Amino acid sequence: MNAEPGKIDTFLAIDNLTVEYPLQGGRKVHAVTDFTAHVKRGETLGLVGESGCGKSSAARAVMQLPRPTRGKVTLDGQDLTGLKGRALQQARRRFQMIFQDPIASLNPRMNIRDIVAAPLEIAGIGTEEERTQRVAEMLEKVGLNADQAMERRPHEFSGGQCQRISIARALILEPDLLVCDEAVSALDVSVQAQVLNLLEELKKELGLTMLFISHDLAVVKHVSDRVAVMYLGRLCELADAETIYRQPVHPYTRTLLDAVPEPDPDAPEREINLVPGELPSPVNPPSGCPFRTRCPRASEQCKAVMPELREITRGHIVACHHPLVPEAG
Amino acid sequence: MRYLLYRLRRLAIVLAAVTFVTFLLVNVLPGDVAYEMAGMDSSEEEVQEIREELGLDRPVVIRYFEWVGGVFVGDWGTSFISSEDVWHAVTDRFPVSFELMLLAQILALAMAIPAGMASAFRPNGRADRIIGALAFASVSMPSFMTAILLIFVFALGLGWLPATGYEPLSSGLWANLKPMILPALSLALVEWTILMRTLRVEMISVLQENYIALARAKGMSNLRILWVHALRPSSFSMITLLGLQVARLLGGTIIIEQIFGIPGVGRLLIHAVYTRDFVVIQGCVTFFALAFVTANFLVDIAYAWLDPRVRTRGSHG
Amino acid sequence: MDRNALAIAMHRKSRSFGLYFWIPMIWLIIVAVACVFAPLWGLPPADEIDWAYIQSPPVEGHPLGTDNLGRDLLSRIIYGGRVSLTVGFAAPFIGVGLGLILGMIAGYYRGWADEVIGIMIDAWLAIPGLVILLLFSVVFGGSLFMVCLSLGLLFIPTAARITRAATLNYAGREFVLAAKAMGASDFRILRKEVFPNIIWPLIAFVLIDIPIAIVIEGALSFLGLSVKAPTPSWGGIIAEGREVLSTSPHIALYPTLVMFLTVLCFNLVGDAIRRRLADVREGAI
Amino acid sequence: ESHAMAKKGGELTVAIETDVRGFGTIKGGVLGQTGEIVMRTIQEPLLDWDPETNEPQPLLATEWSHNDDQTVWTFKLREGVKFHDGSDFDAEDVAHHYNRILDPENKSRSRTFIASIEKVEAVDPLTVEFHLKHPWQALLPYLATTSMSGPIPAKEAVEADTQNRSPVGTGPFKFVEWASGDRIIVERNPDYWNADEINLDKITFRILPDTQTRFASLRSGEVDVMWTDRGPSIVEAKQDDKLVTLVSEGAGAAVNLLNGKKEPLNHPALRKALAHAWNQDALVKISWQNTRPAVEHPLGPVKDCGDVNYRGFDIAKAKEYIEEWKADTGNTEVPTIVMIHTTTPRGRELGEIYQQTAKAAGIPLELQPVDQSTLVKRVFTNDFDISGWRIADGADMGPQLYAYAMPGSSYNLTGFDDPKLAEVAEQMRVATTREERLDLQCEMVSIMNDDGGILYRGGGRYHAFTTPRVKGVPAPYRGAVDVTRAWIDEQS
Amino acid sequence: MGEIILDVRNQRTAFATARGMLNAVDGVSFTLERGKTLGVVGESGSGKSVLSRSVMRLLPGNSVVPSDSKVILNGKDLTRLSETELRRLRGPEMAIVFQDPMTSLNPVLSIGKQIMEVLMFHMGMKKGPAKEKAVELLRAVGLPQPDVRVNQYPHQLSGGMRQRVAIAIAIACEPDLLIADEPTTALDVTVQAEILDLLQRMVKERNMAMILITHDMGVVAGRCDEVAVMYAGRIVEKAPVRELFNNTRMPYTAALLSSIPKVTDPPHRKLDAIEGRPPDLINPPQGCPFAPRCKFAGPECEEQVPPLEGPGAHQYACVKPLGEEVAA
Ligand SMILES: Nc1ncnc2c1ncn2[C@@H]1O[C@H](COP(=O)(O)OP(=O)(O)OP(=O)(O)O)[C@@H](O)[C@H]1O
Ligand SMILES: Nc1ncnc2c1ncn2[C@@H]1O[C@H](COP(=O)(O)OP(=O)(O)OP(=O)(O)O)[C@@H](O)[C@H]1O
Ligand SMILES: [Mg+2]
Ligand SMILES: [Mg+2]
Repeated sequence: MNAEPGKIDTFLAIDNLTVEYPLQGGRKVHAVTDFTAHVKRGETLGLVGESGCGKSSAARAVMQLPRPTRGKVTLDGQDLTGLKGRALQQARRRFQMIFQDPIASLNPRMNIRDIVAAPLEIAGIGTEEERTQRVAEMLEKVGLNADQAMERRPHEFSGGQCQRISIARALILEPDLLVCDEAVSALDVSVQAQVLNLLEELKKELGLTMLFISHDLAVVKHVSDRVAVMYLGRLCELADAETIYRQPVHPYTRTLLDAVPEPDPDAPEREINLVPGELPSPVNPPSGCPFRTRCPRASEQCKAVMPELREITRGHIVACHHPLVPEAG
Repeated sequence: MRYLLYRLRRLAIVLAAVTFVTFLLVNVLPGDVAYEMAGMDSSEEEVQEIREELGLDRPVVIRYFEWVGGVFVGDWGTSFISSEDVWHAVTDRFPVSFELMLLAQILALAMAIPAGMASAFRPNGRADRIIGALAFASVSMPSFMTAILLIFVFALGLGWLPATGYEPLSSGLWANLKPMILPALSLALVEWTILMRTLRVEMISVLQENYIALARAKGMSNLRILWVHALRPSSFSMITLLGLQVARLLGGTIIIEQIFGIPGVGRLLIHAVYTRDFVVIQGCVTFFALAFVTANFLVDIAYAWLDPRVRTRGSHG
Repeated sequence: MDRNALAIAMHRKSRSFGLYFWIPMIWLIIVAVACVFAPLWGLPPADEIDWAYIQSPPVEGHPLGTDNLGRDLLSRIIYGGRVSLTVGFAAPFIGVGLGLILGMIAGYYRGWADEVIGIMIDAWLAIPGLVILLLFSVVFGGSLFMVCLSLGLLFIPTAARITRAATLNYAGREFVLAAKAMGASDFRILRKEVFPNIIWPLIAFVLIDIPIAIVIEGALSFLGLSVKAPTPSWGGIIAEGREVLSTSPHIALYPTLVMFLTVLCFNLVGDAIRRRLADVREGAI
Repeated sequence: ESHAMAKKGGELTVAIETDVRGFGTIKGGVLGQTGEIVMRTIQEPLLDWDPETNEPQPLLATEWSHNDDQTVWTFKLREGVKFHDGSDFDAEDVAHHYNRILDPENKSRSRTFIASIEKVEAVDPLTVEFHLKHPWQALLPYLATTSMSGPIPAKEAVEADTQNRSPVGTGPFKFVEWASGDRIIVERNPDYWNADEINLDKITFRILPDTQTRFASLRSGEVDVMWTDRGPSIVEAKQDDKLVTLVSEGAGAAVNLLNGKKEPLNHPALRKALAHAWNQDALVKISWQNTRPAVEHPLGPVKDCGDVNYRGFDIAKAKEYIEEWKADTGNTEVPTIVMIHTTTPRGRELGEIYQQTAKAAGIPLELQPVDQSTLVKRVFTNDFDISGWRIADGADMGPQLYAYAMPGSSYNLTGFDDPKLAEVAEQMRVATTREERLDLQCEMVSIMNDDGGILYRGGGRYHAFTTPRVKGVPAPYRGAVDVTRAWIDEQS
Repeated sequence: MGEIILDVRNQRTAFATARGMLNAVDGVSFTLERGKTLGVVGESGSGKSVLSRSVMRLLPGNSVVPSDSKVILNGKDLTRLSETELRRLRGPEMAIVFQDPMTSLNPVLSIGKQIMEVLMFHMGMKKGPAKEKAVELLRAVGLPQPDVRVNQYPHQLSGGMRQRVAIAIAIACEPDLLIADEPTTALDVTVQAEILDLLQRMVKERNMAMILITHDMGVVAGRCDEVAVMYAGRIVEKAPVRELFNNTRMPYTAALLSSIPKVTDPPHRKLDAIEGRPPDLINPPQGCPFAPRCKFAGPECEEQVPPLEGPGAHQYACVKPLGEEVAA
């Protein structure tokens, strides 16, 4: 890899992550292929891409749920992919996850206290009372009234409140890394804003490092320091948030951005530059560049050679043979 | 294809397991066929001799493998009691039981499908409640009582149908069907309920699907929506159940055949159990298992027919 | 706005326990009390022959008459109910208990455990239930415990399948994934995350099975393969009564009626509870 | 109804209780009442037995004589009789049949009872000689039996090993088809030596094990003839004026065996107590609904034995014997005695009734339902205290009584060990007149009754029912219904 | 003024639930002209879908609609028609496209059958011509290889293709009114753009009227003539699209707009979240339903439900509309 940001302050290193799911008949779904990204302590890395491009698979591989097929995940110098049994269980305290469906990620049969206290209980921390105390603090921190919430069950809460509970549960062990897989996608805009604000606050307060996954470019931009764009299991482009939105160099990133409808009737009409056709299947990804089948700039080279990741400006990584040259000015 | 091979391999293992378990079970039955064969008027020594002659004194596992070996060359053994060839004994009677079960299933389906649809159309409506009450009443009656009542009413009382008996198909279709109606009905009256309720539950949820709303929005009539749009996607659980029910029906036929004097495998089996006729028990159970396994294989095929998602699997990534 | 009130009322009715629940429940309570406290009613012993009244229709001292052997029919029905109710409750619980364990293992661990359990279940299903019962009762026959156990075994496959499907469903849910992410052990996940969720469909299943177990026990008695003489059981009394159906119809009729009503009531009550459970499961209540 | 009125033609359906195991002399084992009904139509024995006069009649044998010490009997066979396969019936067939049964190697289940025959010789095609070990009055009755040893099969079919499932005989009907568990069909044998007497074209025997089913079939007209021994059905059928009832008396008895070879019933006082605690009348009334007689011996109506020491139901006496037992053994409590019975309703009833009466006498009985084959095994292996049992009906009860009574006989199930009894039994066996033989049988029964090891629970009486259109069916003889001469009268 | 195709007057739809009556749509009125698109936006549960189904008269059994609600389509009052008469209108006069393309097609019928069915029922076509027409329709909605696809089943198509099929079904009988209920919510942004373009093209080409339901302000901004904002079962603001965005009067609309993260915003900007959550429709608060969450609410807001009114085409239901406090 020629693109390796300064190693010293890398907190989470994802190297050549590959996730494959076996199918019947010996075929495989290539959900994630050779994904590499390094995240600094306290930084938020956004991950965007269309449905099925492997975002969740990548997130779960980072969480070791299950372990990736290949590749390495290093958290604060500790190689997670190498850990086993109790060691992994111990290490899990340091990285936690929030899921997409706020209701489904809470056990409907448990009350809120037990849900939020579960990580403490599993880790064997504190007495019953101490745990309850911690839970109460945590609930208050995510903006819920602990007295009212503790004994109730998840279905008595709205989606936004459930997501707050999830966040409380994820943060109760004071992890260093928080992986959010579509954490706000299921929420209404008004509530989504509440949760996004909460995440931002907590991140600052607790010094969290985050991997933030969403298909919504605007949301990702809102919380991320840097953004990675995925297509068909591969990384296309990675740069800091400002840059990638202002000046995308991968044709796919460009298309995505153009397709976002803006809540402004006076916004100029934008053409989406896509060769019509279907999203290829991750079972048989196209040869060469995976995007070439829909890319208006595709050439013979794209068909033959898989583009390497390269750093075109400092910290701006792209995998494309024909990147959009940044316009002057 | 690969899936088919997997299924077949699994079927083979299941059959092996079934036959072995039965073999074991049958061999721990107290009392033994040697006494049955020797009869009341023979001595203990004579019995022992018979036992040796039949090879009953050798280890079960060895006898099992001998039996399996025999089955593969078409030798299912010979009844200890009637010295009838087991393959013939079972295949003679199986079609009778099969016809009974098939008829029962058809009757049960004929009751369950319209009733289930009527119920699901307006859950908790009047039709649903009436059908529900009928359904509960009919499962609450053990099939042997239903059978006795049916005989009393339709055979002895009204004289519409024969009380008992069996006519082979060679005597004509109606002659064959006539004595089968009451027994099949006794079985169906118990079976239809669970089919109906399964269909009802699944159809209620299917009727809430978007594609049903779309069909309504297209202006399709209720009848067409129920039959064309909702029935097929609602019948998967019911079809699975049809397969599973084969096991229950096979059990049910044992009593029903007894009451209606139908010469099916059920009667053969119960007689064999009473007389410790190992080979026949073994043959019957093997056949039952084969029937069950085949029925469930057919269910798989029915799935493919009902659900294009299964049918066209593989034709698309 | 009449219609609204009506609509609400109808909706309420379908959600709360109405007459459809309470009338059958009352019958079941009567039957249960009658059976459980049978020795308190001063009935003649169920096996005592009244030589003066053989196959008698209802007379003084025998409110429901006597059976073939001149035993008090009421007493026999009540004592018979003890057998039916015991089997009706014990068998499904045994079956569901065992099925639960198998199903959870298969559904949670998948892979070869699933395969092996699947084959066991298929094989067990492929032997018709009555055949299993027949063989069991001939081998071990006679005791109430064995009847419960062998009948219970019949419920394993379905219970295991239901459990497996439910486990599969819940094991893929995000809250299970969340528990894994917290480092929870498999045992904890099964016990705390999966079990509380799948127990409801299984309870619903037990409710369906109670009447079924009663009916099957009846069939076994009918074939003379249930509890041993002189312990009465409903199916047994019916089988005996069947012989004299045209001369003394009451002998078969009363137990049939009691059995029918009881099974029907179990079905109705079970259904009502199941609806409630469905509400609970949907989180509506 | 005389045969003059008989109408030719027609088909008859007969309901039988169980499937036949087979018709082969060796493989088929014991025919049973059901098998005999079918067998009668296909094969014939040498002699016919007239139930009225209780004398033998010619059938395949036309005349017979014996030497002075009654050890060699010579039979002349009927001329021109052919088997269904066309072969001639001759002395060879008879000799082959009997010698096969008598050969111990073949383990024929009929051997025990005719073991007094030493050998059978064909003198010429129409003459056959029976050589006996000793004078034996039971020979003629046994030659007339329609159970397995009586009817003569074709030697060729026996040797070809086809006799068991497609029997060939000389009988009025030819075997057509046997659908196991369902039906056996026979059709008229046009070449029958007495073809004039045969009216029906075809008989279908339908196998309907369940009594209610059989009965329902008879009432709804699907079958024309049925046999049953179930009390309630008999009572009901007798009351039904749309059915014709046929009754006959027979020998044999249903019994309870008390195991005198084993604690605690090896004590005679306890056996006697149990004998007095047994209420035959109640069982006959309740279980048989008086469709069978209560009996004091199994010899049937052919003999009035007078007083045979029968121990009747008498709780007081039972209690006396218990006291005697207690005094004798020093025990204060009667131990629980296990009674095995079959899982059938009849078996259950038997146990339940005995349990109640024994309880009244202070004897605790525990019931253990087992199925038929377990019961047989346990009785033979001495693993029981009390068990239900049956002494089969026979044209002559001698051989059975002998087997039950002799010490050392495998059939001495109750453990009789009385030298007097053994002596009488030996005398009975070689008695030279029927009268003497029967007297000795009565004497045997008295000794056995006094011991209390065998308790009767109903003697032999047989019921069969037909629809009114069926004519020419005699009362069932020893349980077997003879439909060979039946005819159909559609007018009634 | 174009020809008025749809006139909804005081539509109220309530559901009988265990807890009581739930007023999902509460007095909604609007008109729609031929060739125009009305955007309906609102948060989840605000009654958008119920409104669309009320217009189609496709309501579930536990719904209650008072008799003073009227839906007039092409001059016919749908509330007065029998089920059979309605059935004849569904398809030829009004059609709907549902939100989730994955579940709105019948999985066991080929897509050809599902299109032909409408043609055969409403247009009395025979099988052959119906099939030809189906292929033609599939081509019109931009489905590649329509003659092959026509025999395929929904699971063999991607989400975007399924939505195209749903649109083909909707336009098969050339309806006058097309309702698209969140047609792109389940789709990726690139596909969303294509589908919206397609819908827009169809409406233009066939001169239909369309109601485009969405929760995405961005979607309505580009593609509607007029926008109605729903909150708690009511329309709280309705205006021509530019007017609505540029001159927002209703505080709810404004709050909604500002709580949306935008790609043009800088990262880590704090969003203006609306605190609290939408009201319980069974026990709605007194007065303006938005009042409990509204920054500007005063005691007068709780007095009564403000009616939807305003000058000209811009109407709003607020007693303290934005842009007026300065004047006051
Ligand atoms: N357990 C699995 N077995 C087989 N294939 C899987 C499995 N999980 C995911 N996939 C496939 O892997 C690919 C990537 O899936 P993934 O869930 O990571 O995508 P995603 O980007 O998160 O999509 P979405 O936005 O829809 O959540 C998809 O094609 C998906 O179908
Ligand atoms: N059949 C029904 N029974 C009871 N309540 C219902 C029913 N259908 C809808 N509702 C309720 O009506 C209200 C409006 O629902 P509706 O589906 O119209 O919302 P929506 O605006 O379309 O939301 P979304 O954006 O989630 O589709 C909701 O509170 C919903 O719970
Ligand atoms: Mg995902
Ligand atoms: Mg909606």
